This record gives sequence, C-alpha cells and structure tokens, in this order.
Amino acid sequence: MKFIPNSAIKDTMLKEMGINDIEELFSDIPKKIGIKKLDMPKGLSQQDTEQRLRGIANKNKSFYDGVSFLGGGIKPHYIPSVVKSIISRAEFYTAYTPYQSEASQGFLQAMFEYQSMIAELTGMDISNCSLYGGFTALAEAALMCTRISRKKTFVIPQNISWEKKSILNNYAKGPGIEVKEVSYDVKTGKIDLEELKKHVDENTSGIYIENPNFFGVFEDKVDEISGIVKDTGSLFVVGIDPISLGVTKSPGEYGADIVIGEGRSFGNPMDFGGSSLGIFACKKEYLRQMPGRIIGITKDADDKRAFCMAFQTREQHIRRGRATSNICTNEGLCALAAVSYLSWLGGNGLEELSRINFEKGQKLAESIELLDGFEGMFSGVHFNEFVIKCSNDVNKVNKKLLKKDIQGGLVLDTWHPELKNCMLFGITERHADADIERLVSALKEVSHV
Amino acid sequence: MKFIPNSAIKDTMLKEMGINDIEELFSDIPKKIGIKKLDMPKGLSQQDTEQRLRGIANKNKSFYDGVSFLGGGIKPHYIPSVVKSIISRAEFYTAYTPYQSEASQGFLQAMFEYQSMIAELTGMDISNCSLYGGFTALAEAALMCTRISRKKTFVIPQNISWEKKSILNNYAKGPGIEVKEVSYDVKTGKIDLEELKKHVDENTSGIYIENPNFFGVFEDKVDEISGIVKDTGSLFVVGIDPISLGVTKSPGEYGADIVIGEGRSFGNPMDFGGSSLGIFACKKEYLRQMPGRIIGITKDADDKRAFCMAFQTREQHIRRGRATSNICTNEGLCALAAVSYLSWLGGNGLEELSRINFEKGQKLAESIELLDGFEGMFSGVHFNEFVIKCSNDVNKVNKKLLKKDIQGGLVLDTWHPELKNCMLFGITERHADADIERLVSALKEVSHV
Amino acid sequence: MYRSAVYDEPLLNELVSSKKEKIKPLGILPDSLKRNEKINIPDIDETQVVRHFHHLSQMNYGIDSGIYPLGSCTMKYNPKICGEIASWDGFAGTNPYQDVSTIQGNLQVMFELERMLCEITGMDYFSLQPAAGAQGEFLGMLLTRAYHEFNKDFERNEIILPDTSHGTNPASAAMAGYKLVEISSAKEGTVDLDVLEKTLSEKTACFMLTNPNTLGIFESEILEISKIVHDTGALLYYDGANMNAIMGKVRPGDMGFDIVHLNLHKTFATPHGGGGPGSGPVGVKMKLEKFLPVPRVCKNKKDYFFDYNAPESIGKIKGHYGNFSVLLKAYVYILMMGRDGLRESSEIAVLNSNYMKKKLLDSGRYELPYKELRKHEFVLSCEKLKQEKNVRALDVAKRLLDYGFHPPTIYFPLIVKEALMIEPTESESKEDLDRYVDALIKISDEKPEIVKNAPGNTPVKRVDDVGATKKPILTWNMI
Amino acid sequence: MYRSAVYDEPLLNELVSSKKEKIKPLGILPDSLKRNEKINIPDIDETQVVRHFHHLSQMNYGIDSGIYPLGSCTMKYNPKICGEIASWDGFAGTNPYQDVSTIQGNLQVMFELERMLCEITGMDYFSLQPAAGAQGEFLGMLLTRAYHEFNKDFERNEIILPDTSHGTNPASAAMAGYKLVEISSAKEGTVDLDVLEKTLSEKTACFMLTNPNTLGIFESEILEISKIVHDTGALLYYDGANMNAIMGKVRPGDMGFDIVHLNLHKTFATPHGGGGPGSGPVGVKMKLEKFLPVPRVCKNKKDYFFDYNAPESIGKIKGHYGNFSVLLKAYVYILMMGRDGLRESSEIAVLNSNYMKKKLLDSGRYELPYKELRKHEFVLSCEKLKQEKNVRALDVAKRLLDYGFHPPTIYFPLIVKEALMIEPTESESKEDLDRYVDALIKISDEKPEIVKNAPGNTPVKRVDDVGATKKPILTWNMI
Ligand SMILES: Cc1ncc(COP(=O)(O)O)c(C=O)c1O
Ligand SMILES: Cc1ncc(COP(=O)(O)O)c(C=O)c1O
Repeated sequence: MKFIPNSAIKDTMLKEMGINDIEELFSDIPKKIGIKKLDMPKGLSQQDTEQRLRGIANKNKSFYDGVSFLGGGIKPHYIPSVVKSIISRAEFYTAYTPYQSEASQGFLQAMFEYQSMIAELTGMDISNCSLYGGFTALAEAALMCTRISRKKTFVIPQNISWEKKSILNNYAKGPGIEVKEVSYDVKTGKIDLEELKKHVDENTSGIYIENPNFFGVFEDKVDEISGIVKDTGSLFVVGIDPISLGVTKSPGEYGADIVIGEGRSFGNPMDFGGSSLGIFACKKEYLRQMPGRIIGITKDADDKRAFCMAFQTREQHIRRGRATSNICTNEGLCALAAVSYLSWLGGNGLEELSRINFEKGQKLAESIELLDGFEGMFSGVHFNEFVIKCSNDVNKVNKKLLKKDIQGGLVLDTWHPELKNCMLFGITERHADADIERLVSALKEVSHV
Repeated sequence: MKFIPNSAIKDTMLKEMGINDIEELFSDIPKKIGIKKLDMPKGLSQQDTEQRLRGIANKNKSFYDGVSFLGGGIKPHYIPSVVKSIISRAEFYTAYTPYQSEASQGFLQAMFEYQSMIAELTGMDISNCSLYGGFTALAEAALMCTRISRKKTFVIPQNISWEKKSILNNYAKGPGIEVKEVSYDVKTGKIDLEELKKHVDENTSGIYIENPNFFGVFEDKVDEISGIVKDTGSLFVVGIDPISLGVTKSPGEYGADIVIGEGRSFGNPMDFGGSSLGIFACKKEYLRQMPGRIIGITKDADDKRAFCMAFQTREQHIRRGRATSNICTNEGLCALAAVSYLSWLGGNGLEELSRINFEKGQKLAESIELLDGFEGMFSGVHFNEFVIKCSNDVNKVNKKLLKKDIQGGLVLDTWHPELKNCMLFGITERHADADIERLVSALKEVSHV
Repeated sequence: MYRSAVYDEPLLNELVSSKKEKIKPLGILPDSLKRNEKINIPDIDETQVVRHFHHLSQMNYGIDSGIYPLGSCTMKYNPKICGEIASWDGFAGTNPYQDVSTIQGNLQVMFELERMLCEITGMDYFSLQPAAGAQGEFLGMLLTRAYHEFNKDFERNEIILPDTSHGTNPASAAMAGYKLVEISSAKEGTVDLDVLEKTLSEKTACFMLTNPNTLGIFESEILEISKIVHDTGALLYYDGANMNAIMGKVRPGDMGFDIVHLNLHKTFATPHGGGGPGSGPVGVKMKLEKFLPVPRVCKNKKDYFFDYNAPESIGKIKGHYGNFSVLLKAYVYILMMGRDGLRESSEIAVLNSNYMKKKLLDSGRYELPYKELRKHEFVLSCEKLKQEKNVRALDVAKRLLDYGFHPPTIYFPLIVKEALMIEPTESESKEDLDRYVDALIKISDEKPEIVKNAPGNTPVKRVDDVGATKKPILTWNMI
Repeated sequence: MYRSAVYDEPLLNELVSSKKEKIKPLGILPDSLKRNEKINIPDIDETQVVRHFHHLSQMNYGIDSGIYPLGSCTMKYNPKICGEIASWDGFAGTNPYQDVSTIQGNLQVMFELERMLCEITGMDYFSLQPAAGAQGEFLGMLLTRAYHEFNKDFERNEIILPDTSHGTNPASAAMAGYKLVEISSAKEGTVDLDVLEKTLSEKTACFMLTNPNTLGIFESEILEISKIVHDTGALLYYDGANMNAIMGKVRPGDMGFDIVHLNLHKTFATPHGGGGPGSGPVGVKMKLEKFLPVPRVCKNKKDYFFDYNAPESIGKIKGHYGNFSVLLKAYVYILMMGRDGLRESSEIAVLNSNYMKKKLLDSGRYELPYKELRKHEFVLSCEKLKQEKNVRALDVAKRLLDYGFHPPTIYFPLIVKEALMIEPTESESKEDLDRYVDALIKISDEKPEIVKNAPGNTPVKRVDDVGATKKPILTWNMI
C-alpha cells in the first residue's frame, strides 16, 4: 500500500506479536459502531490523481489567465524563486513545531529573524512568530487589550472589512467584549475623529485603526488619534499593510502599542485566501500577555548561542485554560516565506517595492477617474487600493469586463450599502502599464453599453 | 548588482589592493580589441524576466495543451513528484562532478546505485554513470569496439534513427571506422538476417541492433544474431528502450557485450529533446576500455565503506589524448533522476509500467488499423511505437489533426523515402483510453476529407 | 553513526551590517505618515540569502530526515505530489474574491472535500474555515454556544473535559468564555462514567473528548458516555486531531458526537512546515448546521456557488475560506488513498504502535500505566529510570537525538509521570521501529552522565530553555 | 565551527532485500524475448525513497552549501529563477518532433540565444547542439576537418596545444583523429611565440587555445598568435569554457579566433547537477558557417523554423537540438544580467581572484609561478610546504574540507608543481574570500599530522581513491 511500508509485512509483524488478526487490535471498538468500509471510491494512482487535478485546475482562471484588479487585501505579488526554493527545503517543510530546540535550530533562528524584521518594520519592540492571519490578529489584539486593561469595550472604525468585524465579534464573545464601531467620513474615507471621541471612555480597552484602511485610504491624523487613545488610557492598535511600510512611518513612531496585519504578501501566494500570515507585534511591556509563540535566544550547555521557544508558560500546552491564546499550530511556513522574502528584498528593495505600489495605485486611480462614468469616491490619499463609483450598475460592468478576461474591482455594496455601485480596485508591482491600458480601454467600452 | 555581492564594495577592495581603477586588472588586454560594452539591452528584473518568459512559453503547445502520439523515441512519461523533489535538493543540483569524494558521498552513492540498477536491467556486469545521450552512446560503443578489437568496420541496421546514424558517422571519422548499413525486411520491419551475414567479416569490430528498433518492432532473432556476432569474433552491441526491459529479456541474456540506450524516460522530462541520458553498460572484461565516468566502492582512513570515482586513469583529465573518451561533464542530474525514479518504481513497478506501455501500444495500433485508409506497415511484434501507412497524404492528415489539438505520428519519408505516407505513432502510460478514442475519431474524420 | 550538520551561521544582520539611513520622503504622503529613515533590514545578495537558509535548513529535523514519533502530532510522511499540486498557478494564483465562474475548480475541491470528510467521520456537514485544530475547537465552542442560545438554554456555561485532554481544549473553551470542569480519569485511563455523570448538570454546555484519548486508549464506553451527555441536554465534542487511528474502522458520528474537528495537517498529509499553516475543519450533525460559518459551498445543477444566506450562522472565524492549499492537499491525499488506503493506514498506524509498545514493555525498562491495548499511540513512563538513576523523560528525549531520532512528546498527558508519548504512524518501516526501540533500550542501560549530558551530535548541546525567559532576547535589537 | 551531516545510509538493496522472482511472461512477445525473472530492483515505499536521498543529499556539498572555488570549473551561484522557468510544462513538456507551429517559443529562445552568444563572443554563428564543453571541442575539430577538406587541404592532420590545456582539448582532438603536438609555455606562463611559430606547418589543422589560459593569465600576444596561425592556413580554436573572465571586456571573435565553444553550465548559470547536463555551444566565423550541424533555427518574417537545408553540414553531433533546458537557463540568465550585468560579473570575478591572490601571496605561505596579473583564476604552488613539511596540495585540499570549504582544483595545470587552482567567481562575498584565505594560511601553519590526516569533519575520513581501482566494486552485485 502506498506510503505504508509495513503493509507488505504486516502478517509477519502480527505473528511476532502473537496476534492472529489485525482486528484484535480494534477489539475495544464496540461492535455496534464498527464499520466495514467507507463509502468512497478506491484510491487513484499518482498519475491519475495528477491528471484529475489538472482537469480541476483548468476550471479555474488564475491571475495568469487574464488580469485582475480586485482590491480587498489580496493581490498578486511577485514571489521570487528563491523563496519557493527555501520553503520547499524538506528540513523546514516537513518539521513540526520546534519543541526540541536542539534539532530545530534552523527553523528557530529563521523565526527569530522573522520576529526581528517584523519588529523593525512595525516600530515595535517585539513580535510573535505568527498568528493565523491578519483578521484573527485583530481579534487577538482585542482580547489582549482586555487582558491588559481589564476593560471591556473595544473601538473599531467602520472602514475595515466586514469579515474582520465578524471574526472580531466572535472572538469578543468569550470575555464579553463590546465592539463599538466609529463611522467614517464619507468624503475622505477616513475615520471620523469627532465620532471617535464620542465612542471612547474610561471603559475602552483599545482603539483600532488601519493604515491604509479597507478603502485603501491612509489615516493621516495618527497623532490626534494617538492623543485620544492616550487620554483614555487605553491601548492603541494599528493594522498595517506591510508593503506600505517601506515609505510610510511605522506605527511605533506614532504611538501604537500593538501592530497587527496580514503578511501573506511577503512571499506567499494568494492561495484563494489561504496561506495567511498573522503579523502581531507590540511593546515589550506587554510580552507576557501576548498570544502565540515567541522565539528567543539562550545558551546551550557549552555556553554557545542557541535558539528556543520562549515564554512557553503563556501557552496552552502549559497553562491550558489560562493561556494567553489557544494557538498551537500557527503559520510557520508562511512566516518562513516572509523572512526569506524580506532577506531577498532587503530594506532598499522594500522601499522600492513600496514606492512602486504607491505609484501604480496613483496611476490607475487617475486613469480611471478620467473616464466618463467613473469617479473617485474618497479624497484621502490612498495606497494601492481605492474606491471608484460607477454611474452604471457595477455588477454589469464587471460581467462585461470578465468577458474580456479582466476581473474588475471588488463590489462593495453587499457589506457597505452606503457604497452602492462602488468598486474597490487594487494593483501591485505585478501589473504592467499595458494591464492598466487594457483595463482603461475596456472600461471605456463597457461603460457606454 | 544582482548575484554579485562584492559589487557594492568593490572600491573598498580595490583600495585595499592598492589599485585605483578596476581597468588595471584588465591592462593585459590589448587596447585594440578591448570593448566598452556589449550591444545588448540592460538586464531585466526577475519579475520582468518571469513575465517575458511566460509570454514565450505561451507560444508553445506542450503535452498538456492537447495530446500527442508522436513516436520516434521521445514520449511523455509520468514523472513522480518525488523525483522532482529529490533532484532539486540543492546539495545535488548545485554540486560539481564529485572530484572530492569526502564532500560528495551522497552523489557518489546515488551514482553507484544508478550503475547497479542499470547493470541489473541490461544484464551486464557494469555500467558507467552516464553519457550525453542514447545517440552518442552508440557512437561511443562503436569507438570502444574498435579499441577492443582493433578492427574498423561497424555494422548497423537500417532501421535506426537517421540522427543516430549521422552522429555515429561523425564519431567514426576520427579512428576511420567504416559504418556499414544492413537493410531491413520491409514486411516485418526487422533486420534482414541474410543481409546481415553478408555484411560481416573478419574486419567487423561490432554489430549493433536495437530492441525495439526505430519502427517499434522487436528484433526477436536475437539468438541467431548473437551467433553471427560470435562467429565473426566481433562484439555484440544492443540498443534498448529501458522501459521495455520490465517484460523483455535483458540483452545480457542473449549474449550482448555492450548495451546502450536512452534513459530520459526514467524520470526526466521530454525537454524538447534535451535532458538526455546515455545509458552505457558492458561486460566487466571491457572495463578499462569504457568511456565516461565510473563510481566504485573503496575504504576511508578508518576502513569505513566509501565511494569515489574509479578508473580515472582512463579519463581525459589524466590520460589526455589517450583517454577512452573526452567526457568530462556528463548527464549527472539526469542519472540521479533515473535512480530516484527506479527506486520509486521498484522492480514490480517497472514490470507493470512495461506491461502497460506494451498493452497501450497494441491497443492503439489495433484501433488505427481498423480504420479505413490506415494500415499497419510491419508485421513484427511491437512495443509502444509502430508504423502506420496512410492512404492519404500524411502531412495533410497531421495538419488536420493539429487543428483539433492532436499531434499525430512522426512522418518518416524525409529520412526514409521508402516509407512514403508512413507515420510512426507512439503512446505511453500517460495516454488515457479517452485519448485513444479522441485520436481514432479524429482520424476517421480527417481521412475522408 | 549519525551526526547533524553544524554551521556557525550568523544572524542576517550580522552577515551584512546595515546602517540607519535617511530616505527620500514620498511627496504625496501626508507629513504625519512620511517615513524618514530607511527600514533597517539588511541588504543581502541573493547568493548569500540562499546559503544562509540552506545552512539553517540542514540544522533542522523534519519527517523527511527520519522517524518523528511525536505523540499527538501524527508526524507521518506527506506525499510530495500533494505539495506539487498545491503550488500550481491554477490553484495558488486564485483570488478569493474572483467571480464565481472563474473559480469552479476551487469550489469543486471544497465541495467534494466536505463530502469526503463527512463520510470519514460520519458527520452531516463540515466547515473548512478554521486555520488549525485549536481554531476548530474554538469554532466548536462558538457553535455550542449558538446552539444553546438558539434553544434559549442560557444557563449552560460549563465545559467538561478529561484530565488527559490536549492543552488547546481547555484554552479554546476558555477563550469562548466557558468555565472549565476537568474530570479525572478512571484507573483504566478512560473516562470515569460515574464521575462524568456526577459532573454533568443543566449547566453543562458540552463534554469535550478525544477518542482514542491522548493515552492512545479507545473509550469503549463511548455509547454510554454519549447517552448520559445527551440526556442532560449537553453536546458531545470530538477532538479529531488524531483521526489517524480509526479511519475506516469507526466514526465519531456513529459514536454519537455532535461536533468534530479534524487536523488536516496531521492525518491528511499536509506537512507541518515548522508549525503551520494547518487546517482544522469542523463537522457537525444536522441540528447544528445552521450555525456554521459563512460562506458554505453549494451546488445547483452544474455550478458551484458560495452560499451566504444563513441567518443563524455565527459569521466568520477566519478570513475567506480557510487555508486553501491545505484543503487541497488533503483532497489530493484522500483521492489517492481511497477507502482501502485510509483504512489500511489506520490499521498499520495501530499495528506499528502496538508493535513498539510490546517490544518496549518486553524489555522491562519502561512502564505502561493504564490499559494495554492502544491505538495509534501509547504513553510510557520513565518513572523507574528516574527512581533508579535519576534519568528523566527529558534526558531520554535528548539522548534519542544523538541516535538520529526525533524524541516522542514528553510530559503529556499530565496524568502519566515522566511520560514518553510515542506515535509512530503508519509511514515508518519495521526496521526503523526496531532501531528506535533498540535505542530506547540502550539509553536505559547507558550511564546516567551520558544520558543527562545529551545531546552531543546536534548543532548545539542541551539548550537552556529557561534562560530564554529569564533574560528575554526576542529580536536582534535586544542582543 | 563546521561539520557535515553523517548518516550510515545503506545501499537501496540493503534497505529492502529483494529476491529473484519469476514473472508471468508476456504472451504476445516472441519466446526468445520473454523475460522470466522479475527485474531485481528493490521495491521500496515512497517514504523510504525520500529519506534515502534526503540523507544522501546532506552528505554532498554544492555551491549553495558554500564557496566552491574549483579552478577551471566556474562554480558560481545559479539564480533559482532559471531552474524554475526551465521546469515549466510549457517548455519541459515539449517534444522535439512537434509541428513547428506549436514550438515557436522554444525556437525563439534558441534563435535569440544564438544572437546573444554571438554578441558576447564576437562570432558570427552558433550551434547550440553540443551537450558539454568537451563535445563542443569535438564538434570544433569536426568543423576544422570539414573546413580543410572542403578546401581540399587534406594534409592537415595535426592539432597544436599548449601544455597548460585542459584535458578535454587533447582528448577531443584525438577522438577526431588528429595527431597532437603539445608546446611548452614561455616563462611568463603564456604561449611561447617562437615555439609556436616553429611548430606550425602545413600539417597544422588548428591551434587550440584558452584565453585567459588555465593559469588565469591573459595571452596578451593573442593578435600576433592569430596572425601566425592564420598565415600558415591553420585555424584558431578558442576553448571558451571560462568566458567568465572577459564578458563585456574582450571577445574571442575580435582576438581572431575562428571557432569557439562556451560552457553554458559554467559562465551562464546552469548548476552542474553533480556533473551535468551541460551545454557547449560552438560559435564560428562566417567562413565555417556552412559546416555547422543541422538543424539551424531561422526566421522568416514572423515565424521561426528549423533549417535542414545545408549540404555541407557535418550532420548531427547530438540528438535533437542540444540540452534544451540548459539553453533556456542561459537565455534567462543573460536576459536578467543584460550588458552591464555580464560585464560587472566578469569585473568582479577578476577582482575577487586578484584580491585572494594578493592576500595569499602577501602571507608568504604559497607561491605564484609565472606572471602576476591574473584574470578569474590563479594557480598557486604548495611546493614550499611540500619541501618544508611534506604537506602536499592534496593534503591542503582535504584539510580545507574540515573548515567547511570546498577545495580548489589540484594538480592542474600540469606545469605548476603541487598546484592549487583557485577560481572564486563573482558570486562570493568578501567575507567568504577572507575566511578562505585565512583557512589556507592557518593550514600552512598547522602541524603536518593534522593536515595529512584530514578531513575529519566530513561523512567519511580520507578516501582511498586508488583502492577502488585495485579491487573493482562497481555495482552492488560485486560487493
Ligand atoms: C489532540 C489534539 N487536539 C488539538 C490539537 C491542536 O491542533 P492545532 O495544533 O492544529 O491547533 C492537537 C495538536 O497538537 C492535538 O494533538
Ligand atoms: C578549460 C576547459 N575546457 C573544457 C572543459 C570541458 O567542459 P565539459 O566538462 O563541459 O565537457 C572544461 C571543464 O572542466 C574546462 O574548464
């Protein structure tokens, strides 16, 4: 049998054990519920499996089969071959969580480097070595604010993704945290500061903003917001798009206590929304309340530098019900991709990448806004995503684009009824100028019909 | 600069060396011929390079974009992921020829295993660890026959590929070997034994046959041929399709002295005809006349088993002009793919694979021969290739198939004028029954028009 | 003889020093957001990046390096083909927000995987969204809450768990706001029915169980357990991280469980990647369907679509649809194994485990508290070694590294003293099992100094884990 | 500290024993060809295959493991992207016999690569067919023969080469049926013009030269050499295995060479794969074009096609069109590097080489016979060490392994006693060069016993190469 070496010699083994029938090993299963076989087909050979999956893959259209301008956070970024080759090294790819540090120095050091880079990027003192994704990272941040402050209201702006809110609300249920939403300014797309002030009080555990926010717009009143947070004695949580940090200030510089974000774009594929990487960094005073795993430096018996998991006493396998999170498996390989990617890119490369994304975002927005029937929705400065309002039915526009193998912007009105006929466009360094032209000329055509 | 770490600090290094300008290091190049720059574009980024190459790849149609029944020796075989993952291990992929055995035990052992398996397959005592390809392997065999026998006529049948003959003739020039061609029986497709007898004499260094031959037909009179060879005191060289050996006798069993073949189908891609792997095995008495590299077992200073290159005194880097071949770089990684592939397949797997190829070959031939306008050309038993004669213009048939994304058989008349309107079909385990049906129904259609 | 590779590999910032540098601020940005200094990440040539991680990799042990019988972790071989297929552009290059007509392949995978998991577990529906086992548990707890609230049963705020339960179980239940009630095991190592019965009440929301439990023992009284739990109106939760023991033999759904989570990255052949990404799908019985996260993948005639129309749904637990590549690998694996392959893998996993257990017990060096018959794993105690030579489970574990083997899980479950929790899985050969057993026996005979000073063949000697907490150095800036 | 991984890895047939077994003969086969016994290759589970080669790989050193300054081999970093692209189905999945309309991409790559190589070398045309450098040389010799025969110049049966030439040069020339005339180098280490002039005659078919030669010295009198060779009616052949020294600085075509071969697997970033596959394209001047192998890739308006119409062509040298994947990698590499990148890589390759040379000479431990200025490589002599402590080049090489470095080429070229031939390439960092130099200096100071007993940190101790020839064990059946 495939992948089961002892299949061929099981009778010999049973004999050696003095057992007649393998069923004896399952004699503790009540007869009543034991089954004879599963109702599914027999297995396929590897060749047939590959063939079958080729057929299934062909029912998809990937980024390479057309061009896509979907915003909403997941966009195609270039993944260097080096990253793929590093994360497919079997020593990494097939390892478990590094419980035995002596046999895991390689992965541990890589994770330590990951933490160091994330701390550097976010302007925080420390970082854990990944959470499930950027969305749950916000939820974990909210829980952590309550653990630290013992207060139970968490304030978020309306201009974040509905999915994130839904997840946050689910995580908030346990400790009974109330999540308050602050509306945004419909002209700028930025959080409404007056509203924010109204929503915070002595019960506020933390305040969250995103930079850039879900509409791609930068929240530039960060010093004022930081002031409001400090005034209420709560914690300042900032969500980031890590690629924007090459040219924008790190949240640490404007007073953030906790920085979270989605790190998939660092060397991981879009993966239909999988392969997510939750970035979680904070000030060092909050270390013992942090969720997730953290790698640290220590010594071995010869006093040589060695790496190991640190502060495990916060974790579920030791503290069980009183752990700072239930995280066991995290997103190790995605973090490894991120650290390889950042090593490959370097500080200069990240800055350049950041600029390119910024510029492409400006260029695409300008090109679309020049067209009849499309206008920019928000005046705030944006990164590589932005909202456009169409004078026509936005779903029809998208269907027509699709016929030309173009995937247009993300339609927003399902979750943001106030944004009827609006689309969220996104672009990255992977889009060529020709792609922009292709979209623009297609939009010209379809808007008339 | 990319891939050039010291680019950034070259001035520091020059200074340390007491040099002002890097041009000083090139002062020994006569001014007259030194150039300022190459006439080619500036370099592309990795992302742009990938993009550009995607465009170029899209101008090809690969096996996955349709279905192909091309015979002629290169056909799609299944390559298990395991093989790809093994040969991409950087320790193998980025190593040089194992000159320093202490740092190359891994590759050396793998090559030793490769040699062992090839010897097993071919029924020979020993094997080298690869030549450039099956075609040059024949040429090297001819040279070796002359080295051993000191005679200068090498006899080949007409039913082998024209390319192989051309290469053989080029290699034969140096030692002045005369290559004699023996015609084949136009009914069976097999070598004409009477003709063969006429062509051999006391000057014959070696006689070559192929099993199956270029037309896919098995030479079954191997014992007679072997007898003829022994009678002339020359050497018996047999060319094989290694996949057929799972069910057919090894040439060693019918008296071959040297066995050659193309091993690409063991785990290597079609690669447009590249990634070739020359199989070369022989009896051990000819060891010192063998071309190419051979790995052997020896001991280390602690008397532990160790692997190293053996009989290097035959080789160009030691014997220079009197070496048994000029081989330095061979096809190491293709041999590694082959040994991984065979390990994965195992003896049972190879037998099964062989059977499947045999059966598919029979099935395809029977299906086509049933059609009006197509008939089998040769009566000899064939493996997974065979020749079909069309009543229509074969090139037109192929063009029409191509419109249906089917690549028909290989047209033979350019190199075999006697085979007008004949095509060489090929099939492997990768072809599904549905593929056969697709071809057959297409052939039905196109033959009418 | 075995020895790990050793490199004195510097940290990336030691490899190439980088200095604080001003950057040209981006004009269009508001001043409050303009970055002034270049990100302080070293600029390293690709050639050096490759070597750095190459060296690091060789100082890491994976399942491809050798046997890795970490109990409760199911470190089995992961067919290479799964990873290869998951890396195809046609899958990895898709965006979750694409028009549904352009992602029919992905939806088919999810739809069919859900059916496969239902068949394997005997459940009615699955959500593929959770990113790992622990998140699956958390989702299970949210579903539990939704269920009771829907039934206006607001007083149920307790979760009962056995003392052998995996750490994530209490952690997840607590995160969902539940009070935990831990019950101690019977002398057989299984659930003590009497204790359970006494603990159950109208406050009980759910009883969380692993079966086979973390001792590797099958809870034979599972039908009785199910009955008394349901009789009090509580739900029964199955921690199915370790389905490896029972595929094709018995199903949680048939045992009476209402909610199940699986670890696709254990039983279903996704490599752990040093700790993820994983996938922890949650299966439920009919009565809980309506609470499952959105969206669900459905099919109308020929097309698949996402169904968001679920008013009682708890909403979302993770972005998008889960870790898709892991779902895909599981799908490929199940297709390849088929019904017979899955069954065979469970049979041999159990055979291997009992084979090792017997050999080790026969050696007389280690003890096996509780019942004899085990499933895919078994937990030995080194208590005797500790008493006799002061050699502890940790020492044995570290010494195994010198033999080139990954140690078992140690000190878990908590009810076994000096526990060695061994799960060989089906993908190990008899030769490797024998060599492992031999090593364990040899170690028990070795001089205590040797064992306590182990390991010596690894890139570093024994690591002082506690040191990392005493003086935290968690980034290179803290060195 | 460095240490290689060590595994006692059995041979595959020791891992699982296989026995002679009858098989069911295939009915349709003629009796004379029916196999009776199953092929005696062990049947091993995939899990074990993976581990076997995983272990073996960790006992192998590649350029990704560290510096690998094998002279005359150009072990430089090979960008990963080249290999990734070459593995795409769109390339790797194509058949050489496909209809030409379905392989326009491949033909474009070959067509443009030929133009690129022409520009880099200053030649007029290239054949991409040879599988390696040595086969390129052989093709060069066939072209030489065809050229002279075409000119009815049948007496030219000698090839002249310097005593520093690479072993494949004489081997290839001899294979092509030529008589070899080796000339000794001048005291500068370069061609002795007087000797050359005296050796040239109407029997000379060709003079084969490497420039920079294998000492790493540029033959500054190349124009004079070219003149006297051509004056006698002979051809001038360039062994361009080592273009790494001169790209964008000087071109063989401009130096007067008529035929050139390149090693794409050296300069143009194809990894050596443990010894191949390689590619040794041959470039020629106009006058030799008509002899080039068929087919050539040509273009008419928009389409590429194969041109077989070449009555004077020598025919074929290798099946199909060469090792396509290697051509593709070179193409990708050249596109990425562009004119400035290629030039820079040669500049830094030469800088690195001269930097190391200077440091080593300054140390006084090693000597540099012949001229000082070197190009991409330089050849030191350990003669002093041998005289003083009986430490030989081989010992130094083996000891370097203990430091985690791959040794240089040794005992070549033959005219340098106890030669260490060092070619750092452009892809090494200054830090690595410094560490290598330090190791060489340290070794020269170490006790002879230590050096002569090296290596100790490798999977095996010093290997007795000669033993393998004394009692040949070349397959597992011979053990
Ligand atoms: C029994 C059991 N439950 C739950 C988990 C948690 O799964 P995960 O690590 O995917 O969160 C594990 C994994 O270690 C486990 O073994
Ligand atoms: C100078 C020189 N010429 C020729 C060759 C032979 O090339 P190949 O190994 O590709 O046959 C080499 C390679 O070692 C070389 O360095």
